[in-house]
Amino acid sequence: MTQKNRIATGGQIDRSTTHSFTFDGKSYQGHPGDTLASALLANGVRLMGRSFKYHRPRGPLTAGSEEPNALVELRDGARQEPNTRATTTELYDGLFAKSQNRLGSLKFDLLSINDRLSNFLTAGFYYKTFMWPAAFWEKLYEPIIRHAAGLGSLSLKDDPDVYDKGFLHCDLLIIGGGPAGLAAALTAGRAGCDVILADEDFRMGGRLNSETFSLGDDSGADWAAGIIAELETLPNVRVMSRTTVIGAFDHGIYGAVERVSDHVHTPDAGKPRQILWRIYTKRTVLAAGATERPIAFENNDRPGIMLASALRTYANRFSVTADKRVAIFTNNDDGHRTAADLHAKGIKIAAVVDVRPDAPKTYDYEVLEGQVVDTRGRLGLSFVELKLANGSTRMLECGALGVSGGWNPNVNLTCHQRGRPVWNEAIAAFVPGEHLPAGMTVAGAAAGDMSTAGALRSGAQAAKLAIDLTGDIPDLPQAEDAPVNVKPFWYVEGCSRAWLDQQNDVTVKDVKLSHQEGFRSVEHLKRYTTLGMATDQGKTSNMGGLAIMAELAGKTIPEVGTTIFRPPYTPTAIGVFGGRHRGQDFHPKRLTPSHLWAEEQGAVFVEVGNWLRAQWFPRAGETTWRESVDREVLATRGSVGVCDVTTLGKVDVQGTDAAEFLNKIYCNGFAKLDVGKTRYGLMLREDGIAKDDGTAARLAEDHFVVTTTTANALPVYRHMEFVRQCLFPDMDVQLISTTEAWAQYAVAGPNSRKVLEKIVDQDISNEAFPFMACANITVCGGLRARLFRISFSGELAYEIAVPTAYGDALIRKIMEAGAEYDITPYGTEALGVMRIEKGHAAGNELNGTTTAQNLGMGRMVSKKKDSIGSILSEREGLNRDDDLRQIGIKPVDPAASVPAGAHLMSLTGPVDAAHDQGYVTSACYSPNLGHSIALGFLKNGSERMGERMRLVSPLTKVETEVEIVSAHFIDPEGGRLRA
Amino acid sequence: MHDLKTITALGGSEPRTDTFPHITISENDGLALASVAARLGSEDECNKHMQDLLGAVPAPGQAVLGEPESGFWMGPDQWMIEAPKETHELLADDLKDRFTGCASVTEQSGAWVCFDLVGAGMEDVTERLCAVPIRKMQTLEARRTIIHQLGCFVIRHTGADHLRVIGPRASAGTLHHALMTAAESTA
Amino acid sequence: MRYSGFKVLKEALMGHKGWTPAWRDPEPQASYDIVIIGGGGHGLATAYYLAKEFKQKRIAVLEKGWIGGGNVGRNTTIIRSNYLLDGNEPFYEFSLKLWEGLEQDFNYNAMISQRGILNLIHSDAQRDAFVRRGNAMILNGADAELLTTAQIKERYPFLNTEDARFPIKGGLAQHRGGTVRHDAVAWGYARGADSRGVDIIQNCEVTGFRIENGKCLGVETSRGFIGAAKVGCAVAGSSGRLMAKAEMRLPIESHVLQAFVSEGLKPVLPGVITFGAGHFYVSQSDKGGLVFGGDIDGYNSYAQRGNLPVVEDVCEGGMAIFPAFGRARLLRMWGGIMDMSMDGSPIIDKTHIDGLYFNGGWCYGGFKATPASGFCFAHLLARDTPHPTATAYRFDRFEKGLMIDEKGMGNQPNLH
Amino acid sequence: MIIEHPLLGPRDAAEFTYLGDARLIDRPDWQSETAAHDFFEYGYLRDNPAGWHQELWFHEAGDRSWLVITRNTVTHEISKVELARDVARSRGRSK
Repeated sequence: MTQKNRIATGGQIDRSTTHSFTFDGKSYQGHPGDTLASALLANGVRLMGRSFKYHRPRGPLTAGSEEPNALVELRDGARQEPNTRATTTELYDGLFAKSQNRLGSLKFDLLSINDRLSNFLTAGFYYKTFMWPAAFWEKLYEPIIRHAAGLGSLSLKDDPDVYDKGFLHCDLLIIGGGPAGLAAALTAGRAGCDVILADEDFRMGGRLNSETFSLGDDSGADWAAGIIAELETLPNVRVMSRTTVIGAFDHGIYGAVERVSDHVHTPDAGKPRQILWRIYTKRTVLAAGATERPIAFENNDRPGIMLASALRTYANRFSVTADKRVAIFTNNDDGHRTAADLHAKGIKIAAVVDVRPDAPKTYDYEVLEGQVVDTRGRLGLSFVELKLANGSTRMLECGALGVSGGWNPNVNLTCHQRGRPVWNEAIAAFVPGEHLPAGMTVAGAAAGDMSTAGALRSGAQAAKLAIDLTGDIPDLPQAEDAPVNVKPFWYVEGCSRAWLDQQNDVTVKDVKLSHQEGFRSVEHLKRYTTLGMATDQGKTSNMGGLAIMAELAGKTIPEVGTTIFRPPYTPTAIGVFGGRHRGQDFHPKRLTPSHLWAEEQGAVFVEVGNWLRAQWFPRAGETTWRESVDREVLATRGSVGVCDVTTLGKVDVQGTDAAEFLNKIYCNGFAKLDVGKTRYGLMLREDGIAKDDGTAARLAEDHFVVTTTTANALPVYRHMEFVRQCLFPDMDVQLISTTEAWAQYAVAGPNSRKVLEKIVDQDISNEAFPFMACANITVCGGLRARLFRISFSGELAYEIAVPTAYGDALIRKIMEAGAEYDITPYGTEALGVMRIEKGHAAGNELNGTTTAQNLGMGRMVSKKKDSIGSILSEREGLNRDDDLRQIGIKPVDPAASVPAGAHLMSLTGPVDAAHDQGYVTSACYSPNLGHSIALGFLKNGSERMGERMRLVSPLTKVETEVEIVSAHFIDPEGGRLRA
Repeated sequence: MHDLKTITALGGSEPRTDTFPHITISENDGLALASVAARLGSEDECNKHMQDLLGAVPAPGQAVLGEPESGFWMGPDQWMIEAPKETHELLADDLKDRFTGCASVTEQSGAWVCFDLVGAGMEDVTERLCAVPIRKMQTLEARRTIIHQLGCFVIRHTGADHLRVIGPRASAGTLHHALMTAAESTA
Repeated sequence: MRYSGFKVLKEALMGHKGWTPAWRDPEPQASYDIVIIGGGGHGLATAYYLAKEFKQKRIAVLEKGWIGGGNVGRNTTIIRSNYLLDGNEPFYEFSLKLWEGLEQDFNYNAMISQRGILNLIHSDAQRDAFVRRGNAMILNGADAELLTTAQIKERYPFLNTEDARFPIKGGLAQHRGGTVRHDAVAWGYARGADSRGVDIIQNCEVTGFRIENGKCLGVETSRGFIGAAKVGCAVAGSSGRLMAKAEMRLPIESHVLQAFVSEGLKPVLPGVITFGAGHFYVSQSDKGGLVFGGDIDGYNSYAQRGNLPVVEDVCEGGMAIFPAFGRARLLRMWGGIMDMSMDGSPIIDKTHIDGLYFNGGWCYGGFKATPASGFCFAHLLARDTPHPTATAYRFDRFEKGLMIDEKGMGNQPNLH
Repeated sequence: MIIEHPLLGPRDAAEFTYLGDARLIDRPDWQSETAAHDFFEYGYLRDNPAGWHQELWFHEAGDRSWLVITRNTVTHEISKVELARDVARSRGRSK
């Protein structure tokens, strides 16, 4: 295997080491410092991909992240990574890549038939056809289009790599490590400023690595390496190569992706593939350089036709030439540099074709005034056809053509907020305009300062300005300071199949058609033709399209509009935005104090928000969850059960105005609640709809403990702080959440008192500690605890709380004390069954659309005081005669189920939305009653007890006759609570 | 005396320690915690007691280390006081006595898990966890911030390479996992 | 000009010389019978139906910039009618039915693709709510199907069901839901309206209303005064600032919603899928890009861009259910301005000013509503009575307490 | 976004939860004769300006202060950040 196009000496590659790699199953060799593209070119491979629509053969156009063509599927197995730019993929030993978007082999792609049909497949053709017959779009046309479209393939295996996120802070962020960025970093770094210097390349230096001219006495690359070495010794400077700043967000926040492991075969154990850094900076110097733009001419997309600067990069940095015979087509002086550099390396320059009459001349090779009008070569360039200024035509044999249409400053990040670039006639390109992201200065070629000396100067000055440096900027080396000499020239007249957007196959013809059909604004052009919508985001194509549209419209380019850029700067792995939040780590887990113990019992857990709660506790021999739940319910109602209820939100409310404060947040009254008593509270939103419910226990005159539902703990706390700080700022009330501070267990059932009497140190007889009592107590001989005699199950019940660290010990103690009563742990399912049996509303009923009236608690809304929501709860629409009311539902046939989500219809009459009477909110099987029961809402429901109705669930194909009953299925008088 | 034994936030009978070359992550199970919030109109009196207790009133974003109690600012007119659990199991009760009438005191010992991150890699690890400007943070700066979606306090302790992370106890496992992965990433 | 496969064939052979502009570029006239403000999907659809279905004449659509440049060209292209409440479901089902015949109706291939939409279920309470919703859909004549996890897994084998923080317990599918090529909707309506005589006037910004004695006489614009017997406003996220010119305060806030697209990929996702325990939904475009989104940024904004936390939040949701997407790359992100209403449902109503009509409050769901919104607004403008499917979309529902609150979040727009 | 907290300095807006227009501080008098209409306007109508907007943010992952932030809804620029409690008092709210 030879690297036939490797230049004998020079370049920033390590020839002492050889890397082997495979592309489309064939083995090749390259060196450290190569990209996949440079290594393939070195091996004489120009054909690397196929275009999107016409499946035209394609090779690299560029040597950087703006690459539209040389996209490959990198790596294999679960790490397969589609659409990877060969031009930025750092070569490593064992690299594996395949070409993509082809049917058959890369050389014989069957879908290249599309190229033959291109006359039918013009811009927007699909909007005009495929409409008949109507059903055929989805059955026939769309599947064909979908399968032909797309580029690379995902493996559809879970991404095996991990991604990190991180946060960095600095005074000055410098984006781009070319001459401007390095001068800026040197200036700010030496001044002691906290600097981050980020560059997307694996080698800092930017164009300095691609050029041959010197900086002072050094080559550009050596100078850059020296500066980097100095910067790396400065503790206040963080040099980040392989780091792309992807977006400029509000107030000096930048997103940056560091590719930690993409240049190795597999990340080291525990190490991320990439890191998403959120960089907070006061000031930014954008030194992102510029991108060369092509010229459109007939068949300008063959492998071997590249940007002139890319040919130079391959030769100077990677020591590679795309072919032994190279031609140049240019409208500016920079194109000639490529010819000179390649010539100096012994590459044959077939000719330099310049559109300008005054092009610089040389004796080293032919310089012709004229244009490239067409090209030849099936899978790679072999000839270019010239039309010279003197009117003659000529065929030129060459395997590579460098094209230079001038340079576009990389203004991308200046546009991420409100900035819109402005036209600069001198360099015939857009430069940064007004409304830059706050704190941003642009330097170097990104600002339109195209010479090396200019970049150094403006970089240093930008840094000086950014950090308010009063002293001098560092001495900068002598460097080339050539002016930009460019004649705007966008496309060769008469060309048609001349590519603007090489990836999306948008040609000059398409832009003309777009204009002809009235799609003339930049946005319409882009959307109609798909120009600039490919993975390169139009970095090399937008300007050409814009220029042609301007010409067609008889306007100047800035009159037609500008192209703006959106984040990310280059396409970015979705995985890195996800960071560690994957799989089980997607959201944090919250474990209850009895979790370890419940695990020991074999509990089945369920997600409730971020909490994991025991759902039921299966016992040996139980084969269905219902068996376990029924047993838990019966045991609790029959003797005693215990359930971890720590997850309910708890808020400590203290202060002399605490009671008055509760009066505001609850619709019912709290001012007169006695110390040592607990009361149910219903909280409304200001719009009069029920927000949450819970209890407030008055532990002292100026101290309440408020509970919320599990789901609403945070929003309710936020709301309470709003009421305290924003509405009643002079109330003496202090709030703090204590949800996790206390392990709290419900002990319920007729024997609950007997169990707790063995644990609680105080008298908890019915007389001493009646229903709704609360107190600070001690347990087990002195541990501080709280006891509340409240009940969700409808049984004699208590909730007992100890500091969380003791929660594990307490549940074990309760189980021990309850052993003689066969105390049964129960989970959320049994809890749910018992609350439905008791008719207590929960999340399914408090669904954000229900009022106190709907819940049958209308009378609780006190009209004698000001409370949140009381006024708007009086609106007519919330107080209609046929309002929904909470009701109970039982099936007429005891064996039938009453599914939640089913709708209530009259026994006879149509079943449709117009005749909908209500719906089932919660349903369960009641082991106490021996049949299914449900809670629901029914129009005017409180007046319809005993009515027979049809319960329909067409979705689950259920229809059952039911009877409307009271929601209180068990102990409606509440005798058990007070026992 | 009662015979109930505590378990640590990570669920062990003893606190857990994980050692890496560049950092040690220790579960600190030895803290008693209580919050103190000044009553409206009694701020001066509360501050005076706070001054007596800690030697200084922690300013916004700051901690004050004292013996045996230390404290940090949680919010306007609100502080968290920490003390060794061994000697101050009843910290909240003690503080209630001290701040009677001028502050609301709430026991917080059970609500939190504490991890001490010590080692040369502390700053690198912290940068992978949360948005605090760790390299610029001064000793005894205390911030509430977000780590893996969890609201946590991070306090830069007196040792140059010591960060204390106080997070919600119920999510101790998640928080610990986040600390461990950040440590592995930066090792 | 009528588009057809034959026409494309003919033009291809004739060098594409015969194509004419898809719509004219007329100068504004001094007055019209009906002026629609806003050349987005809703405004253009309104004009189209006014001309086609309600036989109105002398209609103009005024657009500040270029037609289709607002939310119709910046959304995630999903159509569906999986609503719960009586005020909404018939309207969205009407809309879906209009989508189903739209391409033939306006002779433009908008690539309406009824590939199905699936909402994942992660808890029993969520299942209860989705069953209720699925039933409401069926009772309103729409389609719905409750799928098991196994059925879902069959269609999406790479869905993370093994290591899920929030297990997938099924899903509610609407098979008639799907996607549409969004830009083509604006262009198709524009072309259809234009061919029926509607003047589409681009680069014409409305700077004020001329209101005398409680009656709107027309609009002041950057291209002069344009008189109108009736003025209909359909400017979505710009509703607040437009109606302020008529001294109206609205039950609407403007918020930014971000959307995302990946690089082109060979087909992996057959339909639209919505993660019920995180903020993430995704489909794959015909071109191959994964088109996805999540929650709004959550603060009032007129900037068509968002911030990083939401980008991360959305991608975290994506990685939670599709860990195979980790190596696909996000290509582009953008923002649209959402007219978030106080109950999450829209308004199609007369204002208190005679001759001034309003259409807005679409939140982040306006795209799917485009045909019905246009039809119903045209109905209101032409006949001065609401269309039967849009009777609940009134201004006064908030003062009367007749909110249409699908999510149950109350009067906080950023939670809808 | 970065919010310059009046007590704590610059903080990432990701630590905050947004509520909306700071007019929500101006809760009407429940005993006024026009209370029903006042509460409707308070609860439902918004200026929704394209430009400077005073709005309420809660420092949820921070010190639990409600803040009134003056922010431009077009540029996202923030010109002023105040403790909502101070603003509420200055607008005459008390108990």
